[in-house]
Amino acid sequence: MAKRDQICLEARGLTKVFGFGRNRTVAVDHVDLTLYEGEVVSIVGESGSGKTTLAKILLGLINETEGEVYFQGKKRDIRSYRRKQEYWKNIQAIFQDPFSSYNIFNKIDTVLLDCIHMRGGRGLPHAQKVEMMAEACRFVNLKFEELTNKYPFELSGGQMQRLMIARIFLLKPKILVADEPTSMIDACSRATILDMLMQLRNEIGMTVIFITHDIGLAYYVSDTVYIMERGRFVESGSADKVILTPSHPYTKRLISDVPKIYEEWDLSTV
Amino acid sequence: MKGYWKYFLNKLGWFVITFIFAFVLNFTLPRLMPGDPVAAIVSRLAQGMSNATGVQAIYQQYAELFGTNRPMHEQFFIYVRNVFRGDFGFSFSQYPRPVAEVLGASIWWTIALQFPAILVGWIIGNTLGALAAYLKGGFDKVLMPVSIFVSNFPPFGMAVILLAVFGVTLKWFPIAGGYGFDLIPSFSWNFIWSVFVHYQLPFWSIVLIAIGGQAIGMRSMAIYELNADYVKFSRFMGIKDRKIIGYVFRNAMLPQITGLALSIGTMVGGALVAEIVFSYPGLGYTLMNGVMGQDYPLISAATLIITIMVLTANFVIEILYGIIDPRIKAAQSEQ
Amino acid sequence: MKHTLRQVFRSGKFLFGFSIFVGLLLIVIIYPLLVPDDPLRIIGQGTFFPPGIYVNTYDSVNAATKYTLNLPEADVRRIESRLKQEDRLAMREWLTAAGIPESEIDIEDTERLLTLWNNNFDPKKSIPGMTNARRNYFIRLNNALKGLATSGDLILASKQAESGTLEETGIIKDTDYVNVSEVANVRVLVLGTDNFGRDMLTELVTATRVSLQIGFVAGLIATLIGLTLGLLAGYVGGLVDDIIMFFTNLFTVIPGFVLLILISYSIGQEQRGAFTVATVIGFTSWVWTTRAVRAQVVSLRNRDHVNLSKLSGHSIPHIILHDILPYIASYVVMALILQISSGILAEAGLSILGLGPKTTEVPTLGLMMRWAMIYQAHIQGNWWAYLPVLVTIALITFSMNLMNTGLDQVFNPALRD
Amino acid sequence: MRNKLFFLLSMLAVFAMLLSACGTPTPAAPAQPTEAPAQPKPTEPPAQPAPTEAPALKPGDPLPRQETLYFNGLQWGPVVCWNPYSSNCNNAMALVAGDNARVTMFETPYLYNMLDGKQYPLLADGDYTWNAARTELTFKIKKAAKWSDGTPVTAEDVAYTWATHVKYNTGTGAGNKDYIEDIVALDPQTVVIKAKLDANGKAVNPLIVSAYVSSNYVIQKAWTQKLEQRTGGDAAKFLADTAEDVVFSGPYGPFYADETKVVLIRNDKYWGQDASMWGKLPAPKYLAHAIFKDNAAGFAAFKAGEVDVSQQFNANIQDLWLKEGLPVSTYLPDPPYGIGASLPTAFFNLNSHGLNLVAVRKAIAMAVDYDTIVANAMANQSATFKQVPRSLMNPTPGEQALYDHAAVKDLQWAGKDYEGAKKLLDEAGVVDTDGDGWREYEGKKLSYVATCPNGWSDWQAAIEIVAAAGKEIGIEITTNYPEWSVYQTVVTKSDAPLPAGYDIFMMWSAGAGPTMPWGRIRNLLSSEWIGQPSNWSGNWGQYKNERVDELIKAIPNETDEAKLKEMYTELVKIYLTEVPSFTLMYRPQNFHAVNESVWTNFPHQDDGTNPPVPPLNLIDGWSIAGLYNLTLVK
Amino acid sequence: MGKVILEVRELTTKYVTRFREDVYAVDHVSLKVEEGKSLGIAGESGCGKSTLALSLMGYYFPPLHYISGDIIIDGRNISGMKPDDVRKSILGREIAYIPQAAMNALNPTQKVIHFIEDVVQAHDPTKSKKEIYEMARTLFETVGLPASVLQKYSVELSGGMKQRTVIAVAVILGPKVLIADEPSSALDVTSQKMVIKMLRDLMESGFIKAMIFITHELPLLYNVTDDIMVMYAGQIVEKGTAREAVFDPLHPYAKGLMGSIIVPEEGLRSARLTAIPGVPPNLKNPPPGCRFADRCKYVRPECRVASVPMREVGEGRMYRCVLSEKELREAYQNG
Repeated sequence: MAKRDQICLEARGLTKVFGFGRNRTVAVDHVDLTLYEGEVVSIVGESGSGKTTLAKILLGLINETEGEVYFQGKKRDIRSYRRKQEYWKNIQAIFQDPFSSYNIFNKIDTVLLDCIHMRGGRGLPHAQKVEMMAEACRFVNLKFEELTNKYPFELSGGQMQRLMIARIFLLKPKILVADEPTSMIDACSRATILDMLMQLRNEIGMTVIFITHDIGLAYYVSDTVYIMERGRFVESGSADKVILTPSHPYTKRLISDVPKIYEEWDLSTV
Repeated sequence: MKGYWKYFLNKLGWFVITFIFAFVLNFTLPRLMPGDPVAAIVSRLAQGMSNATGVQAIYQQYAELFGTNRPMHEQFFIYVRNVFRGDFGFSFSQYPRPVAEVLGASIWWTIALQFPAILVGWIIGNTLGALAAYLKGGFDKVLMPVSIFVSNFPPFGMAVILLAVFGVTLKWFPIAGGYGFDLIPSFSWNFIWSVFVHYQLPFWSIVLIAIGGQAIGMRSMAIYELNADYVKFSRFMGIKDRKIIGYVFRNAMLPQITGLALSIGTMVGGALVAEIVFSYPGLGYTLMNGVMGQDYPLISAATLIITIMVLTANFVIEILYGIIDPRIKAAQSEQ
Repeated sequence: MKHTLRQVFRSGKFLFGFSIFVGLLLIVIIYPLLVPDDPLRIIGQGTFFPPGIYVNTYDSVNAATKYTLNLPEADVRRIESRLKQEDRLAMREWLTAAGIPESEIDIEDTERLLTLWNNNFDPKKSIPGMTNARRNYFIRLNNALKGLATSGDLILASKQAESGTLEETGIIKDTDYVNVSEVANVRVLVLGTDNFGRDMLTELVTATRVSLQIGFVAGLIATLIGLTLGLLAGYVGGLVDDIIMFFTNLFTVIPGFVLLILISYSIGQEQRGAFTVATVIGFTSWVWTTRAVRAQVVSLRNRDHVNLSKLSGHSIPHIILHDILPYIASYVVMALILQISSGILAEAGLSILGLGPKTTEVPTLGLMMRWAMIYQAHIQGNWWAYLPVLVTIALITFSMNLMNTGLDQVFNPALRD
Repeated sequence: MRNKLFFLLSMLAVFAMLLSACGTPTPAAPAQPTEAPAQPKPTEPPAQPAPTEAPALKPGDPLPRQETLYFNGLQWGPVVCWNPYSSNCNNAMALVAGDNARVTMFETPYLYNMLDGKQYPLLADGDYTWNAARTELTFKIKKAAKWSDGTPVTAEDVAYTWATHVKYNTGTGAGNKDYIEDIVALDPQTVVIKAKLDANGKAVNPLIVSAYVSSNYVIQKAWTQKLEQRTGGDAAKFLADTAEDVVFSGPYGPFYADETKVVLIRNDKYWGQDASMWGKLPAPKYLAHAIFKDNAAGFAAFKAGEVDVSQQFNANIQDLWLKEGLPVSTYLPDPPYGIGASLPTAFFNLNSHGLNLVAVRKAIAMAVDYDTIVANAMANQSATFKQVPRSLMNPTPGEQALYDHAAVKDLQWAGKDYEGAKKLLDEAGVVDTDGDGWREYEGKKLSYVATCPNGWSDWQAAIEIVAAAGKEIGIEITTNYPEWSVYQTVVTKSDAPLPAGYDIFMMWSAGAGPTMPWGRIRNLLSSEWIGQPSNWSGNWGQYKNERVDELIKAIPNETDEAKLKEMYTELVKIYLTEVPSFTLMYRPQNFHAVNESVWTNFPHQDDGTNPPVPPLNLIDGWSIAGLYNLTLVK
Repeated sequence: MGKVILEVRELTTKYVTRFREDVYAVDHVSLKVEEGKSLGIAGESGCGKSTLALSLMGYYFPPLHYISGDIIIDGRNISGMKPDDVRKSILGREIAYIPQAAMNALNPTQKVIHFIEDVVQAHDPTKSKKEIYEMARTLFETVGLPASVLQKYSVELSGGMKQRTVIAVAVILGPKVLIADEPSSALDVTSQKMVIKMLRDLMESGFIKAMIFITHELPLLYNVTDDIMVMYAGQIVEKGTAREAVFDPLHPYAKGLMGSIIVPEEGLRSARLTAIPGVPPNLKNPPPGCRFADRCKYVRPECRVASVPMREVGEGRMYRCVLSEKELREAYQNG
């Protein structure tokens, strides 16, 4: 799947420090990251490892303390809010909690409408907008007619997360940061979400950064896996290599501590 | 513990900065009021005087004495220097009494009236609120609206009603002054009893209003705590309800302690009215008189005392609260 | 939104508070339509007329129809109202002191007592040990008793313009009655009059309106400032946050009411219209709203829907307006309600201290309270001059706090029972 | 630790509740078993039992109710000092020098009696005498007069007091040095006051000179020197000294003072027991004044019998006896209950547009509903203008007799005369030309602001009624109440025109005193105040009339009563015609109500005293005679 | 077959929402746990598994209400007992509960040892503090927790430590049955493993006789428990040994659930995860027939008519479907 030819996003020495003085905590510590176009990359780490912070830096939602990000070969410049808005045409996200991802005061279709507007479709006739939204909904197996005039809380978590994918379908960004998109979803809906994500990736050829604590999930979806511990990447490589033949002790421990069903889960290693 | 010390010093530093700002404000604000305080003093001297130059001379004399003829910043530095020496200057309106003496005479009355009243109001209010949260039903349905209603009487309203009912109509309590009209202060039972009896109406007028607010706050906190996981766990471990209620109330009451600090902050404002209605000697009334008489040194010193009281109360309670509540202590130490 | 509103109106507390509040509002709106009097018009010459129905004496004497009612108890009542038991005892006291043997005095026999009194009472006679107050009492009593014994008719007379002599124009018998509905001038003073001789009820209604307006203005200003600063501090963060929070903390330490007194005094009474007072109150009470809003915004700022909104290309004002404000709207509404009620209380407190709005432009609840207290209504038992005012204040703030508690329970699920 | 805290808190709560539960009514002050002293008539010889040393008050003992006379309404803040040279002591029980000087501690040579307008000797022995040219006033000091330290009061003390006042430029010194050249002691008993002379060799103002003897204290020379020594000649220190050690000659001395009360105790060795003065001691052993925060609290205490003599404005005082049957009485049994002795006055700013017209001024004054002012603002504690027609005089009989009533009858308006006022305006051509309901003068709408200090409730109520009158006659009058500090600064600056917002404004007028009514008339009408940077005297509206100035100058030197009456009548005529200001109400010198539950025989109308004792709280001027008449209620 | 420690028959409970709506979250649930065995309960969020855990305690307080059914612990039916008796003699002694968010299960203002004292004394007031301390220390050391934990407040403990402390406290009285409701879901994998180890040790050492373990994490369940029940919409839909339930589920819902397991093991990358469309029914008014009917690929008309009973296939193996085992297997084969 991975084309591995064109570098899409590159991070060099990315560092994020919160607080100062004695309160100083280094959330992301000199991280280097290279993303190729069309690739699915997982960043795996436990809570507090800094993976979400890293994702937000890549998204430009928080500013890095140090280091550079190169987007499509050029150094990213998002110092003004206007430039950020430009940047966000290329990079998008799906967040962990579908319930808090929506503005509960807005009707569902505004989310999609915003996307059309962002892609320069503000002046399009209404019918065309509706058709675009309906198409996006069809892609994620939702019926647009049933969604219009509904508020987010009238939907299930799975539906909401699917709608998030529909949003990406409309935006067609170069990069998608998926921050634990299935961790709040019931197991039976998880597959649907993942399938749709992968299908979308294939269709628009975007790069996906998958942030997760679930090493199994990372294995399932990604081409490349980065293991993150306390703000640093401790191991990276192709999914098979990292998961099946881990070399770093942390990775090893992480994999051995996850319950399995085919192999023996060794409790004695605690 | 180290983190805690850091927190302590940090807080202390913050309070010091706030204090300095408040000090400047306390100095400046009263002096921004229009009107000429010296003219008011001279007016007292000059009534009935028919000699104009004499009045002018007296005016100059006082303006020089109080330094009101100097520019504001000069006055400020003189003030700061004097305050560092513990000298708050002369009160304009009660010249030649020094401000320290004027305040010294009134502040204890305020403290003696307010602290117990706030404390008792806090305790009764919290007890009632806790009971309302626990017993629910009729008690809650009756008590809550009643306490909301009572606490919504303006402070002076409560004072006036108590005065009219228990003082004027029923004559149970004296209605004016800090002690018997026929007594000379002394350390005797007669005097203490008299102070105590005179204390009742102003005291309860403050307590009654405090109760409502505290009860409402406590009830919310207690309901919130009653839904906490440890309550469920304790129940399933077979611990008696009464004991669990104990946990809940203690935990709910701890955040209420911050309310205490707040009450102290509003103490003087609230006291003012009670002091006036009951002719109770106190800081609020002194301050009010200072404002009316444009007594800058008195206003500055009184507001300074109030600021110090509020700051200290906030500081002490924040520190104390940290010590008695492990949750807060942990949070404070982490900062 | 509709859903929330429905929930809000399902809360008993909110509904109760809301009903009281709407009731007050309706009275404030409807009463002036029914009684369009100037609330500040002085109608009574004298202070604190008690509540009641005031029948014009002139008109009742000259009423077109007179009715004769022979009520047996009328005489007894008449005498009773002018010669009470304590008066009889006092008469005995005076008579005894004047040397009349006690055996001769029968205080139950009105006629004999009066005769005895009229024959013996001499205002100039000094009785040892009698205070001036007591002496005055006996003189008043003596005057009151005049004509009581001779229950004849009263003659109405008018002065002739030229000669100045009196001419009889009518007779009033002690059995004459008039029907109140036929008297030309009858005024019902439900709450009597105040110290200025104004109709308390009319004044109270207007005062309630003005106080509510003051509360609203003060609340709105405080909430607006609090909201703006809170949003700025919370959303922008960094240095802006530090500065705003520093001032917020500073103004927490300097008690608002003290500040309010200083500022109100500085402004001076000539500048203190109701609106100015409201503004001053608003400008000194934004602190808590700022804190609350900031706390909310800080927790919202990093919410995913805000991030998503950014990613959707929305501008910062748009985000604040659409993604932050609606979320804190319920808090802001609650803060507003509290600010309004505390604004009303603050106005009242200021007015009591003589720092309220100009006395004569409009009545406010605080000003009514102030004048009642200056004229010592609470000590003289003129309850109508202060109690209705207090109850009105309490009702307003009570209703608002009830609404607030109701809202709180709807928006804070943990508090629901 | 925590448990202990909670325990402590709950104990406190329980304690407080317990205490409140047994917070039963205060036991009434225990009746004193002491024998009430016999109550001598003022004319009777001293029947006072020989002053035995009363047992000292033990700590915690209440002041014996039957030996204490309680006041209110005089002292509104804590006593600051006892220094008779200072004007800042805020010591209303001991230190109020003036026309009706307070003579509890410090004494004046003479006592002024506002009821008959005469000065009666106190420290002085017999009446004072003028020399033929009326340039020197001589009086003698009583031989019996003694200071509290036992030394005699001498003429030297009087002379030194004056010298000190001048030296330290005190209020007394500054106020009198334009009229008094010097005070000298001829011998230990004889004092001569030398008047300042004008160019013609006549006294500048003999009236003020003769007022000096009843308005200013005599202070001990020895003590004054001690004070000078202590303060080293520094005027500020001299005047700021608290003078705890002061020597006095009066019947009372300091006993106790704090934030809530001030108590004086009788000096049982008071020289006035001498037959040459009172022949006995005043009845109360203690004079106590509780310091209340406002009228309401003071009134409540008065009502409860905790105050015997009330000098505060108590609205509806009659309810106390009519409705509540309390043993309360006033000087007069019926409204106005007291003797009016000052004329709170509304001044016109003669520079305001239209107010330079007499017609406008008079029309406004005529339209005002004075009956409502009297009934509402003063709660009927003022004579109405029907009872006492307006003039420049107090309602006291002495002053009323000074002008020819019949001659000015047509000028005295009674108020609420809307038609008359409108007619006056119409005739003057001040009419509503543009049909907006308001009258115009020279094309400009008549619109005025009426003002008085904020918080002065009776004045505010009166100003309201003035404003209401304007509406009736087509002149717009709005009201405005600045804070006192602003008001006084503005009004007293007579060297500049009054700023906008002060068109009609209220100020006081002088009360009763030995220079009255001349002094009052001077204050109201004299142009000499115009141009003063700090004018506390009067004529704030800046009225100027040469004839008036002439008359004011002439009166002090006029001794012929018929001529005086003529001159006063002329002044009243001018005043009522030109209306530079107008009286809104009569106000007593002191509000005087007494609660007779402990003491009685207070002065009241027709109480048989001769000379009559005025209703001035029994401590001012001649009213102190009342203290010797008090008896206990049985 | 071992001795049955816990037997539940047709247990039905409901909880009442604050809008006074009844939610039948546990609907005629029956189960048995033998000595030394552990039973896992799996299901989606909202299927009633947590309510079941609470219902099993036999001690009900609002909003949970008991309707019918029996709970028999070691031969003793506790559903008819008075609540106070249950509290005294059952809770903590016979059956213990570890709440879902164990992080907050400890009173934040109480040291661990004081809570243990309260727990022990609630059942045996005669025990002295010293005895209790000894008892607790021994237990803590046995389960591998430092005794110093006893003197700490919960805020001073890490998440994993807190969780293990809660478990230790829960078993302090040596209950026969332990009900663990998602005890590890908020922990990182390592802490999770420690918690699981601790539970396993407690079982193996016989300290507790039986355990019910509730979680939505199937791989975990598979590794912890002997038997697994799958719950759907308040009902049990499948029961079998852990291996059967995971690798050979019969009920279509269980089949779907098991098809969605993700583990970092070889072959996963090429596996195709199953997905079940739709959402579970609203338990306020559940459908009359099979509750899974709306989401089931193999739904037939009869499914919607009446409630579907459990079918028993082999020892302890049950499922709830109108289709026979054979029909189901055929259907699965055909996809």
